[in-house]
Amino acid sequence: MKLPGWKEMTIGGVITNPGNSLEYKTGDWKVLMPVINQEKCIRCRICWYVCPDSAILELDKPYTTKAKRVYKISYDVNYDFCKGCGMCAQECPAKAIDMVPVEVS
Amino acid sequence: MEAAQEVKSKRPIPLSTNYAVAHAAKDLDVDVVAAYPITPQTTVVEKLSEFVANGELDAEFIHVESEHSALSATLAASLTGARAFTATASQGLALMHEILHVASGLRAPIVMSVAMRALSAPISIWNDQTDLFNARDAGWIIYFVHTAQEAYDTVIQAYRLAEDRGVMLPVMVGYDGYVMSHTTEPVVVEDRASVLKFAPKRPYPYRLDPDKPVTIGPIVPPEYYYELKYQQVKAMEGVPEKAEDVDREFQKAFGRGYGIMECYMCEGADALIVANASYAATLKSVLPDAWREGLKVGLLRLRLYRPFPAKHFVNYTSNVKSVLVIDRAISYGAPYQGPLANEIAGLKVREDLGFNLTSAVAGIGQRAMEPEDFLALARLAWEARTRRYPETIFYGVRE
Amino acid sequence: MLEIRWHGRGGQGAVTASEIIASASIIEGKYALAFPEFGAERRGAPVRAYTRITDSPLIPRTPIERPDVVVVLDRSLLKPTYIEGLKEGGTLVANSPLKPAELLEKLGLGGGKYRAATVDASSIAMKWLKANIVNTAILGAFVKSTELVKLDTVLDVIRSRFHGKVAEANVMAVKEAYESTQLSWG
Amino acid sequence: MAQQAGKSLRIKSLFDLPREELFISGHGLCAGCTAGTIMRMLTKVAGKDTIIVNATGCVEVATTRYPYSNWLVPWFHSAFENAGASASGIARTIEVLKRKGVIPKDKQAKVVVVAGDGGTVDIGLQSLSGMLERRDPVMYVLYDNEAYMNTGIQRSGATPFHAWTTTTPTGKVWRGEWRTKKDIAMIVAAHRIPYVATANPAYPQDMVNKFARGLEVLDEGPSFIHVLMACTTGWRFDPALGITISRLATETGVFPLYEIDHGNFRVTFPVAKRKPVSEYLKLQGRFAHLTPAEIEEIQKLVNERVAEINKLAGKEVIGPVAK
Repeated sequence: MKLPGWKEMTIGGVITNPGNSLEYKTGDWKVLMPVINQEKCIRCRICWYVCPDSAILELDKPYTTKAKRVYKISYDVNYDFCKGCGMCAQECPAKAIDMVPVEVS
Repeated sequence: MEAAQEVKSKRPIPLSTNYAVAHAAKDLDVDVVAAYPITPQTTVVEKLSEFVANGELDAEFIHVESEHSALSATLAASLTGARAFTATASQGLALMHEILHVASGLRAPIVMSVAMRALSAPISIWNDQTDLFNARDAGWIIYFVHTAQEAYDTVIQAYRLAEDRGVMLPVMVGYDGYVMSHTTEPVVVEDRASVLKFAPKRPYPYRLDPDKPVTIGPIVPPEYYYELKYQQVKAMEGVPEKAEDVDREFQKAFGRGYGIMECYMCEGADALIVANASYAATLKSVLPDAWREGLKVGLLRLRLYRPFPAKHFVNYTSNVKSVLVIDRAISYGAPYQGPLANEIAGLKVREDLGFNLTSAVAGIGQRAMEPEDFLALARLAWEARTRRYPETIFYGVRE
Repeated sequence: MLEIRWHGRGGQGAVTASEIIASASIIEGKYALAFPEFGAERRGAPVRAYTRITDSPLIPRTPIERPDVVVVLDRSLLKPTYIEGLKEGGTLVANSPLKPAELLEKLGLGGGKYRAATVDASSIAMKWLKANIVNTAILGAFVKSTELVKLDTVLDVIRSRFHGKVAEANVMAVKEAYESTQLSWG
Repeated sequence: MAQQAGKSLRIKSLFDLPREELFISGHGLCAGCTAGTIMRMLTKVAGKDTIIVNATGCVEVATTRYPYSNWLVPWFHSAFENAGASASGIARTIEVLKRKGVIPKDKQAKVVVVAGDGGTVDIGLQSLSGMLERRDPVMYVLYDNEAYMNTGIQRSGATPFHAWTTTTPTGKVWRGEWRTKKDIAMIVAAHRIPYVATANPAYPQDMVNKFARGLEVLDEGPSFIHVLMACTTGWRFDPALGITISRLATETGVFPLYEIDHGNFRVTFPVAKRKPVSEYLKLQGRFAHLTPAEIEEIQKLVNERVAEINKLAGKEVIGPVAK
C-alpha cells in the first residue's frame, strides 16, 4: 500500500477517522481458535463480556436446540480479530466453547 | 497604501511588562489560563487572577501544581477549542520542556510569555536568557520584545499568527526578567472589541468534541513520523512572511509596528551589534554617544527569533565590516560559546557574508551592565572591523 | 556476509534465538550483529529479528530485506509474506512436521531454487521443556542446515544463558532437533 | 460546576449492557489482555458523550497505532505523567465554552482519564493530586497491572510484595519485590473527593455500576476507580486465565472490592470464606519462586490488610481463610 506524503497527512498526526482499526486484522495472531457449540451454549453473554477484542459477536440469530429450547440470539466468533487467548472458553459456564488448533492453510 | 484606518489616539498607562502581558491576555478574551507561579513571572498570573476575580476576564483559571501541569492543561484546553494562555520562566520553562515538544508536535495554537531568567545551579532568580535558549529548538515560534508596549502588542500578534491555519504553531513571547518584567513604563492598551477584531478566535480545527470524535496523540511508527515532523518544518518556514503581514496589519489597526527584525541607526553604520530585549532598548539610548565618538555602530534588534529572519539579516549586514553578537546565555564548549553567535556564524557561512563576526557573552545572572559597558561593546564592534576576535568574549566576568 | 531473518510471535523467543546464533559466531571469532525489529512487541503478535555474521567489524545496522536464511519459529507464520525476499539458493528453516520439499512446494518456493530444513520443533519443545517455546529447538535445524556455527558452541551459549535443569532441557531439545532435521532442495 | 452528568446506566445483569461497541476490534493489546475487557465496559457505560484522556501506557500504544484507532469517542494522549492536568484543561474548557455560549449549555461531554499503575501511582501522582485537589469534574480510571508492562514488566510502585519483575528479579540476594504495593485508592480518598472505588473485571455488575456512580458524581467533583487488570505477559500466566485470576484476587482478599461514597466506606463484594492466597499465587509465574515461608509471609500481609478493611467496614465483611 502506498504510504501518504506529508501533504496528505493531517497535522499533528490526528486520526480523523477513528474506528479504522477494523483494517488492522489481528486474527492471524491465534494458534488456537474458539468454536462455540450452539447446542450447549446457554446464551449467558459471558464470552461476549470477557473478550478483550470484541471478537465474540452477539447476533439476533434464533436457534432451537435439539431439546427444543428456543433462543432468540446466538454467539459467534469473529475470526478476523480473535487472537485465540481462550478467555471465552475458560469462563464459559456451560463449557460450550472448545479451543481447537488453527489448521495452517 | 490605502488611507490608514483612523487610529484612536490612546493615553498610555503605566504597566510593567508582566502586567502588559496580562492585559493583552485579558483583551484577547482568553478562555483558559493554567499557570504556576515562578519569579519573575508571578505578577502576570496574579494580575490575571484579579481580572478573573473581578469578572473583567471570563476565563477558567486552573491553579496547577507545577509548570509541567501548567503547559499540559493549557495544551489540552487549546485542543478542546479554548484560546489558552500561560506564562512561565527559568526552572518552570525547563520543567515543562517535555510538553513544549508535545504542544508544537500537536500544532496547538498556544501563546506563552517567558520572563527570562537564569537557570539553576547555582540558583539565580535574576535575568539572563539561558532558560529560553535551552528551549529554542522545541518547535515553537519565539519572539523577543524590548518594551512593555511591544510585549502587549506581540502577545496579540502571537495569537493571530498561532491560530492562522497555515501556521498552527505555539508561540513564546520572551522578555527579560526583572529588568523588564518588573519595570513600569508607559503602555497603550486597546479595547477588547478592536483586539478581537484584529485577532478573532480561531479554535483548534480538530478539537475534542463528542459530536466529531478524533484521536489526538497516537503513537506513530517510523513509516509516518518523519512526514509529521516535516509538516512542522514547512509551517515554520512560512512564518517570517506571515509574521510580517500580521505586524503590518497591526500597524494599520493600532498605529504601532515593529517588523520582525529592526535595524536601528543603521544608516551609514559600518559595524552592527546584534542584541535583543532590554539590551536592545539600552543600546538605543547609548548608541548616539558612540556615534558622537565617531563609532558608526548600529543596532540589529532581534524580534522574531524562531524562525530566524535570514533574508532580513543578510540585507542589513551585507555591507558592514563587523557584527558583534551579544549573548545572554552560554553554550558551554560550542564553537562560539554564545548560542546566538553560533547560529549567526552558520548564516554568515551560508550566505558568504563578509563581515567579521565577534561573539560576546554578557549579563549572565543579571551581572550589572552600565551604559559605559554598552559603549565598550560598541568600541569592540568598531575595532572588530579590522581585527578578528575568534573566541567568544566573556564580557564583565572577573578573572 | 550472512544475513538471517527470524520470524516468531511475541513471547516465543525469536529475539533470543537471533542473539544465541550471533553470540556463537562471536565466540567462534567472527563478527556478528543481532537485533530485533523494534516496536511494541505484544504477546502473540508477529515479530521479527535479524542476525548478520561477517568477517569484518563493519556491519550495516539496517533491517534485512534479502536474507540468506529465513527461520520461522511459528507454524502459523509459514506464509509467503514472512518468507519474502529470501535469496535464491537461500535456506528456509522451519518449525514444521512437513518434509522440506513438501513445505517449499506449499509455499510456492519449489523448483529447486530454494533449500529447506524442517523439524517438528514444537513436539520436541513440548517433550523437553513442557512448553511450546521453540527458540532453542529450532537452532538444531539452523546449525544442521547452514553450518554457520558449530553445534557445541551453540550448546555452550545456551548453557551460559539458561542455568541448571532448564539449560540441560534446552540442550537436549537442540540435540534432538539437530538429529531429526530433514534437509532438501525444493 | 455547571456540567450535568445525568443519571447513568445501572445494571443488574450483563444484558443491561448496550451491545454497541465504542472501543472496537483491531488493537494491539496482548492476546488475553483484560484491559480490552475493561475498556469496552468503560466506554459502554460512559457512552458516546465522553472524552478519554489516556496516559502513555499499554492501552495507549496498543489502541492508537497510527493510522489506526479503536476509539469511537474523542481520545487524547499528551504524555505519561500529565493525564490529570490534561483532563483538567479539557473539563474546565468545556465549562467556560458553555458559559460563553460557544457550545450549548446542555451539551454532554464527560471527561474520563484512563491510565496504568505507573502513570498513576508513580510518575503521574502529582498531576493526579492536583486535579483531585482542584475538584475538577473528571473520572479517573486506573487499570492496574502492577508493573510497567508497556516497557517490558519493570516494577512500579504498584508491584506487590515478592513479585518477580524484570527490575526486581529473583537471585541470591533479591527475592523479587521487597516492598508492599502502594495503596493508591486510599491516597486518593484522602483528597476527600466524592467517590473512590476499587473494581475487578471478574465482577462485571460491580465494576460497571462503579463506573456509572463515578460518572454521576461529576457535577460535585472528581471520582477515581482503581481497576485490577490481570496481565498475562507480566504476571506470567496462560492468556486464558485473565478473568479467573482476577476473580481469585478478590476471593483471596488480595484485592477487596469497596467504595467510598462521600466518605462512606462500604465493601461492595463481601467474601465470607476467603481462599488461601496460595490459590491466587500458584497460577502466576511471577510468584513461581516463592518458598512456603514466603507464601506465608504474603498470607500474613493479606490478613492484616483484610483486618484493616473490616475495621473500616465496621464489621467482618471479608471472612477468614477457609481451611
